[in-house]
Amino acid sequence: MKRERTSRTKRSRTSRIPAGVPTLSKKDFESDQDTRWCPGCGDYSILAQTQRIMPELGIPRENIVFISGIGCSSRFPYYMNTYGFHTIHGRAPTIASGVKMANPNLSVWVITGDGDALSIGGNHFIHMMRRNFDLNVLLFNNRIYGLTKGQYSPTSEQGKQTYSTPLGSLETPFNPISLALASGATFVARSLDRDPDHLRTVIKSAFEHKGTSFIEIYQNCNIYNDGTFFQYTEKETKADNTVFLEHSEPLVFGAERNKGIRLNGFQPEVVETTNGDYTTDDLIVHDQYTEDTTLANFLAGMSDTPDMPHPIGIFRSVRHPCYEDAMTNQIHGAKERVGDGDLEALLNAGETWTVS
Amino acid sequence: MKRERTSRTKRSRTSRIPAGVPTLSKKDFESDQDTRWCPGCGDYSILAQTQRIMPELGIPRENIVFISGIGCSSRFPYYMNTYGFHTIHGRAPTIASGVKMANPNLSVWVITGDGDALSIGGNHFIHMMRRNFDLNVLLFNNRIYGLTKGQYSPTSEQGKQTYSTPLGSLETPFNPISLALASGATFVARSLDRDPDHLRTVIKSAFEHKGTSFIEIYQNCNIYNDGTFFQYTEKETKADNTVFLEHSEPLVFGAERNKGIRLNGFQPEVVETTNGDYTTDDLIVHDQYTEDTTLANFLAGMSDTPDMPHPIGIFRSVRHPCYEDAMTNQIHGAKERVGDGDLEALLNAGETWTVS
Amino acid sequence: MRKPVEQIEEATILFAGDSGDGSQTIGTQMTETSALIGNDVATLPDYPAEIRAPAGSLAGVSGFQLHFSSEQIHTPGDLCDVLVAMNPAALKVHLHKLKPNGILIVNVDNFARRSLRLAGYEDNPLEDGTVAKYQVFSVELTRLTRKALENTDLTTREIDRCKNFFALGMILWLYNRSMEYTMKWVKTKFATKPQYIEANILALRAGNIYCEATEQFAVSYDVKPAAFEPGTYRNIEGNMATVLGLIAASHQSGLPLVYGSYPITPASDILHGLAQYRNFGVITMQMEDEIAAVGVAIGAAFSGSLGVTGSSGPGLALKSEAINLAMIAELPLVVCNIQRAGPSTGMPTKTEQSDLLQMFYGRNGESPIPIVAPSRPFDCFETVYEACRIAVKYRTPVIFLSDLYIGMGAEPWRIPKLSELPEIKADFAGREYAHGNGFEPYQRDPETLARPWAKPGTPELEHRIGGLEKSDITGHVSYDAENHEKMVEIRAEKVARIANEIPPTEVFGAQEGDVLLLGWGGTYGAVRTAVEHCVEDGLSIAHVHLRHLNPFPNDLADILNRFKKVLIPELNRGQLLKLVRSTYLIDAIGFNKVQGQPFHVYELESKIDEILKELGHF
Amino acid sequence: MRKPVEQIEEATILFAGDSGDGSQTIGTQMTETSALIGNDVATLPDYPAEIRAPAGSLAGVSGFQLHFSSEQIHTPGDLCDVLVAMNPAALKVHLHKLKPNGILIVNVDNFARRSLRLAGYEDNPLEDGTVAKYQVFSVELTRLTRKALENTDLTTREIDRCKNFFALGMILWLYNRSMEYTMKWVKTKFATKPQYIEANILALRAGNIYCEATEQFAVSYDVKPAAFEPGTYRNIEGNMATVLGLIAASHQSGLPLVYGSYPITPASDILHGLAQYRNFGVITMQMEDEIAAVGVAIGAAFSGSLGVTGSSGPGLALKSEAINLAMIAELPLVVCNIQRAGPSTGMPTKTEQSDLLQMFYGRNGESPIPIVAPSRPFDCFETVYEACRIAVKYRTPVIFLSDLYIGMGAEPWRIPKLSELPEIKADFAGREYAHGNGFEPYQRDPETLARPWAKPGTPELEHRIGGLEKSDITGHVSYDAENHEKMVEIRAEKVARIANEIPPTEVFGAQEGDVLLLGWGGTYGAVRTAVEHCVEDGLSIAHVHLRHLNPFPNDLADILNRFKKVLIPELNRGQLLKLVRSTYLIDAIGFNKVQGQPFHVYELESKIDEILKELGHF
Ligand SMILES: Cc1ncc(C[n+]2csc(CCOP(=O)(O)OP(=O)(O)O)c2C)c(N)n1
Ligand SMILES: Cc1ncc(C[n+]2csc(CCOP(=O)(O)OP(=O)(O)O)c2C)c(N)n1
Ligand code: SF4
Ligand code: SF4
Ligand SMILES: [Mg+2]
Ligand SMILES: [Mg+2]
Repeated sequence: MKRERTSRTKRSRTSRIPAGVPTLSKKDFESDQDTRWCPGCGDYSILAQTQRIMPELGIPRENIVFISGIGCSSRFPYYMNTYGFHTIHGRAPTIASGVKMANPNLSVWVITGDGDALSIGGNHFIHMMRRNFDLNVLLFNNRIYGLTKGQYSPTSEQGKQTYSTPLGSLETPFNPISLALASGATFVARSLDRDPDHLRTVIKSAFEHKGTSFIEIYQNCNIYNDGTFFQYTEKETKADNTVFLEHSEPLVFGAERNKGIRLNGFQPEVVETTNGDYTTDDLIVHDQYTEDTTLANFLAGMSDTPDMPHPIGIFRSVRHPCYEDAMTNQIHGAKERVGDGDLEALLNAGETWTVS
Repeated sequence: MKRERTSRTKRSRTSRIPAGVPTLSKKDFESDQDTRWCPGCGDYSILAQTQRIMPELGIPRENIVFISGIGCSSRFPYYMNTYGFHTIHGRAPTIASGVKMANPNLSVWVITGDGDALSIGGNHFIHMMRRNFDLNVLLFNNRIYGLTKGQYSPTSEQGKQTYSTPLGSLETPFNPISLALASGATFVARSLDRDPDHLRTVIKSAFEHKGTSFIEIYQNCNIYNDGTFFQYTEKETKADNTVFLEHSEPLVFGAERNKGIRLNGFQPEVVETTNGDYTTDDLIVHDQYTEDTTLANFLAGMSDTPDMPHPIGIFRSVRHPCYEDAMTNQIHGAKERVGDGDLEALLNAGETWTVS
Repeated sequence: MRKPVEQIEEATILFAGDSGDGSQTIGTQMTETSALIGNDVATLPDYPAEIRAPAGSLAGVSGFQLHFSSEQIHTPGDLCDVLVAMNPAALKVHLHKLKPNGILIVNVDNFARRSLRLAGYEDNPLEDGTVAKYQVFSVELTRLTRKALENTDLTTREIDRCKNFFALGMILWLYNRSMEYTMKWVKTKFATKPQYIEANILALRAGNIYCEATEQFAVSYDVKPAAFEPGTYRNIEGNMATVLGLIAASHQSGLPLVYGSYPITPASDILHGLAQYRNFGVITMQMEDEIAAVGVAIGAAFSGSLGVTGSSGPGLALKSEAINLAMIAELPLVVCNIQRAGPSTGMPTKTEQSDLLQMFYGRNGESPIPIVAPSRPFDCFETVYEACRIAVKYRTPVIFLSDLYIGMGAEPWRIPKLSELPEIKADFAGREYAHGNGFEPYQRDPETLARPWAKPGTPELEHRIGGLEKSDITGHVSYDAENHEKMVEIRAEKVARIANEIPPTEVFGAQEGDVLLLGWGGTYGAVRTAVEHCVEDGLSIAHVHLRHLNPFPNDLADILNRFKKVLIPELNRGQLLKLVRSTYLIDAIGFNKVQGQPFHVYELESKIDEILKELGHF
Repeated sequence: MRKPVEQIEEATILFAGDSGDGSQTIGTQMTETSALIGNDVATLPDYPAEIRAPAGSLAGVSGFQLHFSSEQIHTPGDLCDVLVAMNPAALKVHLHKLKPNGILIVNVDNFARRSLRLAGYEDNPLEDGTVAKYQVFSVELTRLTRKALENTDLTTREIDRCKNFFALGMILWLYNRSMEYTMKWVKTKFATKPQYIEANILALRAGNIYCEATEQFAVSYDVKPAAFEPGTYRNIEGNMATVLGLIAASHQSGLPLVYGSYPITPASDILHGLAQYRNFGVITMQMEDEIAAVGVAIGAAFSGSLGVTGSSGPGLALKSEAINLAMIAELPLVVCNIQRAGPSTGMPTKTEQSDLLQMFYGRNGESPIPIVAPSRPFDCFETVYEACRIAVKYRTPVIFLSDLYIGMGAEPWRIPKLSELPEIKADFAGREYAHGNGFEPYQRDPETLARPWAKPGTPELEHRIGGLEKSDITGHVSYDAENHEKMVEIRAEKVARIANEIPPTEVFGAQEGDVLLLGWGGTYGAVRTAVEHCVEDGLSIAHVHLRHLNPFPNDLADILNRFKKVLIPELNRGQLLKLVRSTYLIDAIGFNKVQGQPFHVYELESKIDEILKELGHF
């Protein structure tokens, strides 16, 4: 199959609201259920931004489906006034794939947590990426199991002390961005619960991308892992610890925007752009549309590298064929080649004989 | 936990054969069972090389354990005259981890196939990588399900026609090397069933690496996927389609060894080193011991890139703490801190009262 | 000179050889030829466990057993009249299945010392008395085939591959069958390789002429057509009948079929079969594991398709958590389990019926799920169709519990007219379901207790479902104690009510009396044959074969009580037995075999005799 | 002036409030205080389903029920003598559990309009007659606590967090209990935060003095120590007793413990508990999912450790394929299932017994596995120890089938001496097992039928095992028909023989007669109490509570036959009932409740009455 180069334009089959029909508001996307997260939980913000952006997508409410696994984050569908399915732990990608395959006109959203997606659901996660259904995946990464009351998760830092690891966890954490890229993901991004504007923009880009769109959202669990991402989300430290990715722009960051990332052979380094040694021209320029994954992988690796800022934004956005379209093509192709299925003929196919 | 930089030296706890004890031969590692693979299957070569290298490892036979899942390749343990466990589909990594954790003195080998490791077992595969038990993993990649008679696998090329996909498969295949790297693998290599010398060398390096050592082995299934790797394994085409990785050496390849890989920004390119434009000094120099994964990722990506040779050899080999050692440390630490567990005291801990 | 022809009622032939010897091919040819002239046929292939075990080894023997008759038959036969053994290993593995004085055809060219040793023979069995009690025909199959094909351009290896057709030529002669069907088949099969057409036909003819010309067989046999109900027939394997049943259900209901699966013996053929019918809109998805496979089927069901998943025992274990989700979410889902011999990986190429209780109870909590089981290869069509009908009508997962024996077996099938197929109505909820207090996803149909199927895309019916307990009617998450008990009861009652639709149970043989054999699944053929024999002998014996295992038919209690003894033959250690004993509190007894093999008719007959003796007969 | 003290036998107190209100803390304090003075106690916490539901909401109510007595008791009590409701939501959720004329203490400061609305009250229940039939004590808990702590440096928010200790002070006064234990506890707990020590003690004292000084309660009560068997006691929760039982089994057998798990309510506490004991060499591995969790336990067992895994129903579904592998490989493995209310995700914070048949049958093929179930919190210790003993001795997976009710409940436990613990002998095969024809991994112990446990690292015993059927004695892969049947039978027989070791079944109450209540698992307390009452009333009623569910004790058949009626009370729709009916063919009847709640004693008593009436009594 040939791959197209960019995903700048969306050619989704998801049906749009016809012109003239009154547009919806955030309220229309709020269900009648009480939200049941701890006060102060980062999930609230993600819910609010999702509800706010929905009207802008132009999709009739009935064509939107939210599918989740199990976890605090996975209660999300109950609060959206759309179709929803709160399934079982780790399996949302499979059920969402079935929903999308059966009806490609639906706008399908997968809501998952770091445990749900990367622990029990790790396999479905990576296979979902390589299948490239036109799904939107929001991973609420709070680096902890919230619902089961605070065990370490696959994104918890090594040495994490939790109820299940009183002396510290032993595993190297996963980097969800790297894993998604290695699995062939076509749209990979990261955003923050505490940056509503950025979050909305990224959710919208994810929606507009045709293919599986994956967003890792740094989310604060103020009960079991409070402040795990504060250095990236709070005003005082955010600018120095994050670099916002913009297509075609050099990697500049810092409160004074005087720092940047340069490539030295295969080794990245942080440089000053105002002390004379380097200018922004020496910096790596982001290209989210390139097919080659070397840059995206490199950016992903930054968050595992001490002293490097964490990239926030869209790492990669390329256009590959979607599973559901390829399947639909096979069906159309087969119908054209051998004609619409004729059940009577099928049952009577092969060698038959008649007794009278 | 601090990471050590290289894995050049092995400091394994696996017990060695004491000096003076007669050394073993290949025959000692052959079990009394008839091998039941199709005549001509690539599995035979891998078995033979493994049996040949075993005596060189210096491990008493009783300390060696082969654990497999299900698949043609997974019958392997039956043919090794060591301890063995032919488990269930996809789960060998979990059982092997338990074996190693319970007895770190054993030399534990995981035998798996592309379906076993990357389809049903994908999640255990990636988690095994990040745990970094001192295990050796041989993945027999034949890009097909052999045992179930020829369905496409997660490494089959897109568009593959098989019994289950008469009109062609739809998914982008996994690149096992990329996936292992993204999961934090500390030793990642690729070898060929039809290059016995290379295969033995890599198996030995894997053994010597302390941590999870992963080898993808291109394996021919002459019944259901004959020739899928011939361009990389057969004399006529091998030199032009592969590049053998050697630490500290530039990436040179080709029958005349006049081609090389150069980095152009983040984009790799194949160049001629004899027509005057470039010399071997312009080429990427392999560094298997670097902690940063950008180079290894880039090399991994080459096999997904048309017109690039497939790298064969060791992509990465770095020394990180092993799970079983960290656990053992926790145990020793706890014993030192609070003393050896005293059951009587434990049962009587907390508030107690006595009735007489 | 044409030798005398003897009329016989039936015959059983077993073709056996190395995997590469083509026994399956010639077995199928003989089957089709017999079916086309109107015999009733039943077949059973027996594949080796390994893909391609070492040539000539015992593990590499591949067999195909064919039973054909001028009467109605139900099994591929207990023992054989003819055994074609292409090598010593085939002889070793199958000789015990040949009737005393049966015809044994061997390729004597293959009985060299090395081959004998591979098969574990010290001495040549053709010479040491091993085959003394049979009519032995030692044919130089290899040499004769090479001779017949010496003027072709083929290599010796290619020529040797044709020797199965030489053997087929002999068998066709022996049973007075025309070579026409096979010639036609060869022409289609090798359309692009004309040299093979010629070669195989030459070999076929050579085998035929060899019998005609030499003094090999003293007589040949003739098996007349059987009396079949009027209709159009074809020969069909169970798994293929399952494929057609699913497509038919999709077609008749108008629900697109989405089949999620992960390959596993012996269920893979359903995936392969369905994958060929994209032009019927059939979507097949080979997923990363069994959980993902059932997951896509559940997603598809939620979206308004006919979601189906298929596997075998170990795969079912993995799917159980997700099936439970479909149960509590009350979504239609069809789950095919093609049973094989367990436990664990067990013996994947052997048959068994030992997953019945797993299907009943293998999920946490109270999780009632309807179960239907086909009784014979062609019955897979109707039974899986019934599974779809129940799933759609009652909005519930339904288990279609087939097994390797019927999945891979074949027999003639009277092809139904479309008008004969029961209605499957996918009555999706529409806008009219949205009332004042919004849509109520757990408001039920008063008769079936099915909840509305409101698929995404329907305006005003937006709602949320999931695996947490739900409040009656509103479908909100509920931890309320009474509500939970109520929902548990409703889900049980919904399944129980299916019994009201089950047609009256057919009692074959005595309508009351001494012994009732109560069977299910793939034992049908053997049990029915045994009971037929008993009935012919005037004994007071009956046979009931259950298609519906959950719920049981309403009339079953009454039927069971009409007999002195209830005997439940099963290829397990007594699973239906446990259910019947606890449900009806009768002292039913089991007759069990757990050998990876179907029952032989004689085994059942002697068990019946034993019981009759205990009852004081004889 | 000290008010009059009334001697009573027992009391039940329910502390309830918002999750943040500290009901669990003060409940535990009152429990420990009562246990230490020698009462028998039984408790049941009731956590909300959400981590932290909105403050004041019904979903956020957290409760702790405590029953203490001067007699032996078995349950946390049906109805309560005292309800402490810290807010309107707590009142709404729990009021129906208060006995008529019971003591209701409410924090009246929390009964403002907004809080009432959050709890779904239109009007103030303290004023509209809702609480008319109780002794209501409307205490300004918030204001009084603030007052008592006004001279501390704490913020108002911090002060408000101490009001549970004010309430505790009141309760301690009401039951004439010393504050000493709690003061000691506060000092340890807040060792690093002295300001909290002072504050909590101030609040505690204030509550106590408030009762002493005001005319709140007319009397106070005294519950004398209960008569306990001599010994040293502690209070223990079921899951903690499980933790200790596992460590004890590891210690006594000398087998290192490897516990593989994936968090799930209500099993996670076992993981958390065990993780604290690295100094016992305990290895806990939180794995990526339940399959990996059982996988490491199986690997550890193969390697010669005590492999244990634990989960709840949905996790058990996922583990079933691997458990089956351990079964056919005949490796020791202990599988803990802490049941919760199903099906599917169900109601994760509620109790149920509905996984019994899943544990029996939830695996493909014939897969017999021993099952033991604890009956009460402290019994988890002995029962899980017994599970380990069977696993090691018979080389088989064993299921330890606990439930949320006993896992989270607590009661006093007589701490055993190490010498009282049964022997667990891990007799690994050594070199002497290697004979002429090599090591035979399926050569069995003639008595137990256990195969040798030859762990890697043992010279000369190299061998291969796996999930394919294995040949008797040699352990080679085998597709042989008779061998398969034989192995299936051996595996069943091995489990059946465990019954020979089960001690005689204790029949409580009548030794023969009218009604036998046959129970298992967490219903022990309610059933035993009901039967005790009947026996006191002179009725011919008995109670048998099964620890061993597979196999059943050998003497069970005889016992069942000694009673006119067998009643099987279960928190499911009749699962043991099905097994008993099919095994013993008796018309046992079920008494079932599927509400996520334990039985009340009165429910059982009225069911017994009903049966006695049917039997013609009364
Ligand atoms: C099969 C199964 N195993 C385990 C659980 C218990 N469980 C529920 S949610 C969860 C992890 C939640 O973590 P995460 O996905 O990070 O979500 P969060 O609560 O942090 O949003 C676990 C272990 C379950 N519900 N089902
Ligand atoms: C739970 C389960 N699902 C499915 C199967 C069937 N099965 C056995 S091996 C296999 C795939 C084998 O492919 P691969 O791992 O590539 O091994 P190969 O045979 O090619 O060496 C499958 C699907 C099984 N044994 N168990
Ligand atoms: S536990 Fe953490 S993630 Fe869960 S709702 Fe509370 S704050 Fe949010
Ligand atoms: S099917 Fe393929 S992989 Fe399997 S044994 Fe045969 S050749 Fe080897
Ligand atoms: Mg989380
Ligand atoms: Mg493969």
